[in-house]
Amino acid sequence: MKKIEAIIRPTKFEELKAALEKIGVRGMTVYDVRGRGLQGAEKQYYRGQEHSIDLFPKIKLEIVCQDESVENIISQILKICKSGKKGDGKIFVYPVERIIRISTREEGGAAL
Amino acid sequence: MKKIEAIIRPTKFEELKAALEKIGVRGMTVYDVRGRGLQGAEKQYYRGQEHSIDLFPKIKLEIVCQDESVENIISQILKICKSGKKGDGKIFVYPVERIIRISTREEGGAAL
Amino acid sequence: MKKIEAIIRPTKFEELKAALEKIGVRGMTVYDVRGRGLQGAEKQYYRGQEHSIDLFPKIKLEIVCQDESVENIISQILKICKSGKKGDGKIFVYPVERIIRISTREEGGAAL
Amino acid sequence: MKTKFKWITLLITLAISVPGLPVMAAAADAPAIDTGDTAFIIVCAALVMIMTPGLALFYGGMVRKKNVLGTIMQSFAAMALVSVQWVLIGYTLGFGTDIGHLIGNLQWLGMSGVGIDPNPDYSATIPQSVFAVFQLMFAIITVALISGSFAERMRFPIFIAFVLLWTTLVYDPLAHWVWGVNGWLRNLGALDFAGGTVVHISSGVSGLVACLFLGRRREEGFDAMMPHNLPMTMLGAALLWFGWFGFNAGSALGANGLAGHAFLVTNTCAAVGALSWVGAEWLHHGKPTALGFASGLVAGLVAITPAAGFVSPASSILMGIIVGPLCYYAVSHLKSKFGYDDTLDAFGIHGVGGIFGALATGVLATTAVNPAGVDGLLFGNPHQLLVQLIAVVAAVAFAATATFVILNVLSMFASLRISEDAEEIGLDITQHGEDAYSYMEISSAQR
Amino acid sequence: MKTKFKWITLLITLAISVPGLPVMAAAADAPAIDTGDTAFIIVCAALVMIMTPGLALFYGGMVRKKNVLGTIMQSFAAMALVSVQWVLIGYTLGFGTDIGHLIGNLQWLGMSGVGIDPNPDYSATIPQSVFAVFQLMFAIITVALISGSFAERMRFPIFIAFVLLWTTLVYDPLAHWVWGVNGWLRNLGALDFAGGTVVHISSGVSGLVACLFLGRRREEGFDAMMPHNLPMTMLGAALLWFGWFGFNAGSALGANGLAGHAFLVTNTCAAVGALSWVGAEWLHHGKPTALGFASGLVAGLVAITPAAGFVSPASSILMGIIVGPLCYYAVSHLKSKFGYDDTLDAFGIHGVGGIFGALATGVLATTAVNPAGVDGLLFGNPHQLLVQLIAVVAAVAFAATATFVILNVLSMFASLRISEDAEEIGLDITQHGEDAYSYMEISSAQR
Amino acid sequence: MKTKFKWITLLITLAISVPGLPVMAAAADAPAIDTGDTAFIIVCAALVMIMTPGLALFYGGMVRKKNVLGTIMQSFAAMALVSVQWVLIGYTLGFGTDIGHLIGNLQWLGMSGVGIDPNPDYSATIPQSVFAVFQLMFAIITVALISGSFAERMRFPIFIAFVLLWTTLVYDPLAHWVWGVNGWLRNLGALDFAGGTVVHISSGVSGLVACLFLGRRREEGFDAMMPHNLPMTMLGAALLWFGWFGFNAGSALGANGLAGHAFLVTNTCAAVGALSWVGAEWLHHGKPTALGFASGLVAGLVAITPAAGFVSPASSILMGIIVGPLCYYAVSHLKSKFGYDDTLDAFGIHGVGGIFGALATGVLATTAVNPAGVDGLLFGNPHQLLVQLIAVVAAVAFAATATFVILNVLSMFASLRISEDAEEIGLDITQHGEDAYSYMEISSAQR
Ligand SMILES: Nc1ncnc2c1ncn2[C@@H]1O[C@H](COP(=O)(O)OP(=O)(O)O)[C@@H](O)[C@H]1O
Ligand SMILES: Nc1ncnc2c1ncn2[C@@H]1O[C@H](COP(=O)(O)OP(=O)(O)O)[C@@H](O)[C@H]1O
Ligand SMILES: Nc1ncnc2c1ncn2[C@@H]1O[C@H](COP(=O)(O)OP(=O)(O)O)[C@@H](O)[C@H]1O
Repeated sequence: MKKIEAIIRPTKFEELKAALEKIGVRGMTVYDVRGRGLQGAEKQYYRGQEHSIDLFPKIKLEIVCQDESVENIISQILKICKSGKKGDGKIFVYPVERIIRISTREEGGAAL
Repeated sequence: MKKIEAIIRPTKFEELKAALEKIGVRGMTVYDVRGRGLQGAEKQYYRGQEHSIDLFPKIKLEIVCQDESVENIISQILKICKSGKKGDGKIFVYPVERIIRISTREEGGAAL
Repeated sequence: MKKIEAIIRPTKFEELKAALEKIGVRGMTVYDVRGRGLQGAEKQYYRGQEHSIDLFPKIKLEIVCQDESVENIISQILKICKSGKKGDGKIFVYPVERIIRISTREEGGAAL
Repeated sequence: MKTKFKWITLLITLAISVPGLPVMAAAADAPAIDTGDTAFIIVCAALVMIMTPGLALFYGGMVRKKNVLGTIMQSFAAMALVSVQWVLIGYTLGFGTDIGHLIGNLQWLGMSGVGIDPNPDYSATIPQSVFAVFQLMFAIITVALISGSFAERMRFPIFIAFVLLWTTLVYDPLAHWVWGVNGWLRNLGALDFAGGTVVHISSGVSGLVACLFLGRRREEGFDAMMPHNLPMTMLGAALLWFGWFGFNAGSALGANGLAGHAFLVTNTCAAVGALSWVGAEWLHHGKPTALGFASGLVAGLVAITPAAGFVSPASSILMGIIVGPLCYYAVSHLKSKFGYDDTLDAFGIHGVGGIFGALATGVLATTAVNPAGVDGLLFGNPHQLLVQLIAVVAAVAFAATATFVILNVLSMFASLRISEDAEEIGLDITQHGEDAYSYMEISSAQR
Repeated sequence: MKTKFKWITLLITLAISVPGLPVMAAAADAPAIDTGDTAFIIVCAALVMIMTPGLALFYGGMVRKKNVLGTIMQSFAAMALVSVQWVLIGYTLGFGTDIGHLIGNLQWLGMSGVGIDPNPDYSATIPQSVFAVFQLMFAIITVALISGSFAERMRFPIFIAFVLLWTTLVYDPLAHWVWGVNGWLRNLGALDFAGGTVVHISSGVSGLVACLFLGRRREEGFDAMMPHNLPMTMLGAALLWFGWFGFNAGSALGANGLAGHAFLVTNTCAAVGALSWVGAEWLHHGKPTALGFASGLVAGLVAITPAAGFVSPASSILMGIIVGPLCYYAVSHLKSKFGYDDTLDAFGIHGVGGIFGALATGVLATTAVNPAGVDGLLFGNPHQLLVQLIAVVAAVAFAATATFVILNVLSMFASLRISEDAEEIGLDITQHGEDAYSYMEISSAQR
Repeated sequence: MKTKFKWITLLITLAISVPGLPVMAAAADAPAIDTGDTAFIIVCAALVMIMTPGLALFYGGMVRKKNVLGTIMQSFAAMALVSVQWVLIGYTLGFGTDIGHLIGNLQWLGMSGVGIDPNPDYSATIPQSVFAVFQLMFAIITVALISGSFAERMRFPIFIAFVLLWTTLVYDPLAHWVWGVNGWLRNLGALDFAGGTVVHISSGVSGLVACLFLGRRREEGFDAMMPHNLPMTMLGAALLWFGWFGFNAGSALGANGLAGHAFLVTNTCAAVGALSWVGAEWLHHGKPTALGFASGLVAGLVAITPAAGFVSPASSILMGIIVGPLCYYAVSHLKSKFGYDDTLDAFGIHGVGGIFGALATGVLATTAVNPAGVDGLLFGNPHQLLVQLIAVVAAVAFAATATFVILNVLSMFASLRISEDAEEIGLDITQHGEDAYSYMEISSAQR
């Protein structure tokens, strides 16, 4: 089992959610985060003082899935979220040891 | 060392926190997240347009613990958070490689 | 590849961000979280009823990096965020299996 | 569709016939209208009007974020519903020619005949339409106040029905008893300058009955359920304070010395109430809270309401000193002792503060302040305290009984409370299909 | 720098010369000023003024959080820009001595000569300066209303230019046509008590043209784009309701029975509009929304605006019953049918509601309410409906054409819209360099 | 407990005795009260009252979210504390019969004798109680303004003591000097129509002294410390603008041409100040900010305050053009240059803007606007500028010295500042035991 974390532009989220639903991926957990990578800074002003904004609002999606689904999900994310510009985001994959569905106590694949 | 992530209903959080405290689990990090799984959608309206709400407010608890505490914690979570209805949430377990307490630089079990 | 998660005091964040930038660590994802550990509770009052606040606002930084950068980053975090008092926070290190930069489809080290 | 058209036809007929009445015909020989008084009461009506949105924010800030729109909507719905009810029937029930000392007749049904001529029974120097809208604003806020007691759990359709029934069956008669010419409490000599009994006792007590009838919130007792937005509550309190000047000073029904006096003692009692509440909690648990300040402020305003035209500045200070700790005790001790879930303390503040204010008026009233008033106990007239007590008991008994009956009848037709699931999800989504805030980047709604 | 100094010198000269005019010279032999009327209109001016911040919140709560300051700033900028334009030239264009029934002359340029003497052409009992500031507040809100149609996408410098051009080229002439002595629509006998045509039709229609001209928001159609803060919108609606009493009752220009009447029907129509909108959506999709309530409330206020001094309370109920569902239909069906992106429904509510109100005035007006008015269709005078229709058509045609020309001209000099990237990031950061909220612990800004 | 009872007994005695005074005895032979003027000033008092909650929001939006309640509470606490102080002693110190040109005597202690009779020394057509409450609202906001300078770091008990001492020892005398019959600055001929010197200079300068005395915030200099809620600040600015009409127009103390004129120039200068500030920052760093707009607006209002009854509309434009960039320079350059931590720029806006306004009044005042005023430098009377300068220097010196002494004395008894830990956690939790917002699902509080 793997956990895919995708950090994406908020404006792509609705489209990605719909695309994932089409390939049968419904379960996910979503976070409001701030992030920075190569994306350039915007400026902000307070009483004449300049401040640079170097953390941008991003959405992080977390999807736990079977090993074999990983490729498919990643390719959907790339398809929808890639504009080619800096700030498109990143995908990370992590190992998961155990999954339990609370409502049924099912474990492993059955719990997905 | 393991990390337990539990995504639960916000209304169960207080009770769970109290129950975990009783079994000596005090350290935790908590996130406001939105999630979806099997739970059905609510409807929302804006100027006559219908929108379905398919992401629900959830609370995510993250508890890093010794391998041997995992079972105990999971069973507490199941005890408190299981209503049997869709939307009760999920538990994930991940491997952790290293832990450091910043205030003392302690590492590993001592840092918990 | 590793993921470093540091849970720190919000007031240390700006300083840490600047320090990390100096050692060339720019990419990061940041979360608003609430946490508890050994830090003592504050009191809150509502219409004469006392409530104890036992979850404190914290900032969680997530930095994915090459294995060899881990030590350097951790030592920066310790340098800046350690006041020696309870509530300074924790650092966790996790294994990462895969990294992809969405904008270029680069993988692995190149994606950092 | 068909019945809808009938309705419209009916209304068109009304629209034709009503203005046929000589609304302004008598304009020429009307008693002298004073522009200063008229300007004053029109503006005061607007000031009292803004109190209900103020209340919506005061209450809205205190609930959890999933219930904020539902809470705000209760106040706003009261504004719209009572506005229509008042024009159709409420005003004439309250202020029409007396029937049996209990209720007004229907002479002003649909505002027919309520025009620019003053109604010297109530206000000789302003158009009756101005008097009517000024009084309307009092009717609105009264029923809105009650909603604080059963916040976070009533079904919206039930709330609508409750508002219409309560304002017609409780507020209108009570207003007539106390303020209507020949109303029995007025004849008895009960003093209620700006509505301590009519507005605050009635709403507070009805709130208590309603929250007992509906029962506690399901999450109550375990969750902390802290206010989700205290600055909103502070803004609401500020609008209440602001509008209350129209409420109390405007109750002089003219721009005169009595209005100025009422303004002064209103502000003073509000200020002292805020300080004395904060002082009480400071002594009790060591922290002077912002919500305590706002609550004490409102408690002070409630207490001075019946007294504003009758007591001296020094008395207003005294009343403020007492009412703060008194209401603080009610919300922090009485409530948990008796275990009722008066969510936002409509009873604890308006009920308790209103009863205190009505009785204190019987003690502290003095003709030195208002020759048209009477003296209270402290000025040699113990009888007045008795009269006030009778008025309080009558208002409490009537409001409690009627509210109980109304809720009982409603509960025969439908469930009053939202379901357990709905309580978890909140009023906003379940009753109104809306989410109050979208502060997150994640939009939970989908096109 | 040099030119800046010239400016300042020029202004100093003005500062010297203007007061040299006998602004108050005639104080002694001025027609009698009534303190009650004056108090009333000054306060009404303040009430109308607070409507525009109310609008800022009403609109601001509906946009996404990244655009809230940009949206609020459009209303605030309108306040400042029109305040200056009005003093310099707007007032005299609107209310100066008539030229060709189309526009006022420049007699009151820079407010010279506008002092304590009443201008009996418009208001014989209050200082002309009071009349001028009261009217100013109407000019402000009109142009601010338009901003709802193109919210979330106009560049701020363009907005500034648009406001100045539109208020001068559209509002001022239109105000003169309808209200100015010898204005052609006034001469024709068009009824517009408080600005249904001048304020609401003009702004609503201009908004429609503007949103068509600018095109849809880029994210529109996919994203849900839900309101980010509905309690803010409710507060804004409350301030609009509150200030609207100054708008409509104040349009009686005195503290008299007509003002009282206007207050009463204004409140009634607002209440009924809110209920009928909520009722329509309840029937339609099953949920009575808070935003629907607020929208219906505003629709009711818009509809009654031209009629407030001419129709009976029963007629105001009828108007409210119709305008709610009508505007609901416009925003929920018409808009998606025709596919224009009238972001916050300035056209759907002010345009549609305003046109309805103007025509309904032609049907329901009655001299029984206001002997100085005229009868409408229902009271035997079909001619009045025709007159209202002409006024509506004229206002629609004029506002639409002029807005189109203004935007066309502006688009020759610069792009009207923000870039795609800027739309993603939001108006707040890109146009104003600010982030509305810092609720997170993480400060995204860095010193 | 025992001492508490003594207190209450004392107050009851007061309550008995005070109304015994013939407050209204002379009602019959009172000088003619004008209902229009009375209506106006009562409403203006309410308008000025709402300014302080407006200020609470204006300031509250600018601080970090952990300090918002603490900041709001400072303004609200000032309202309550000064309301009581004024009734007990403040009014009589400011407006009682002059003692040595420096202070009023105690004739109106506890408002005894302040009733419906006008006090022709100040206002011949309204009840003295109305004059007293109108003036009270000025006293409230003045001390609340100071809190902007030391926001986010003062202990609440110290703030309470500071308010009581400062309003008694600084505001009351200064009001007497400038406005009291026989006050030395009034005798000198200093012009201060609505409180430029008394309110703005005094508060701004005291703020500067206080923030220097307390020192910088500990986190300042590293963290960005951005405003947590700018829409809240905009709403606050709108309420300030709205209420300021009561402040300036009401200072005519009657509903007359002068009030209308003051309204006009107040609005104009506010508008121009907003535009010129925004223009200055646009030139400086390229972005017109919402906070800049709000700040410039307030700067314009501050500048016109002393001048509102004395200068022409053109002059008000000129003043607005200058004051925006001037105050912008003060907050963006002067502050960082001299390194004081005037958190919310009470000095930069009220101090600098107030001094500018007072001097500009000496330049631009003209009897063409107000025959009861005097001419300024530009109208051939350079002496007036000198008089204004003396008033400014006197106010600055007096306020600065007295504030320094007050803080010094207070610091002997207790620490003025919250601890370093408390600064990290915030005023809300540490001073008031409250969390302003619970927007998260996670409730941090536990039952
Ligand atoms: N090394 C990293 N560790 C954790 N998160 C990262 C890292 N690099 C980037 N991110 C996250 O990915 C988001 C997108 O990064 P982006 O600005 O697109 O840079 P890049 O172009 O390198 O992907 C960032 O906002 C941040 O949240
Ligand atoms: N595959 C998944 N990956 C990540 N998070 C998930 C996944 N499935 C469910 N979740 C999280 O668990 C929460 C509860 O899921 P729920 O609606 O109860 O579905 P189920 O009944 O399948 O557990 C969801 O709201 C979501 O946050
Ligand atoms: N066992 C744990 N699992 C997850 N997060 C933890 C754990 N212990 C502590 N934390 C996080 O670290 C933060 C800092 O902990 P802190 O109060 O400093 O305790 P300690 O002094 O033990 O480090 C906490 O607020 C919480 O977010």
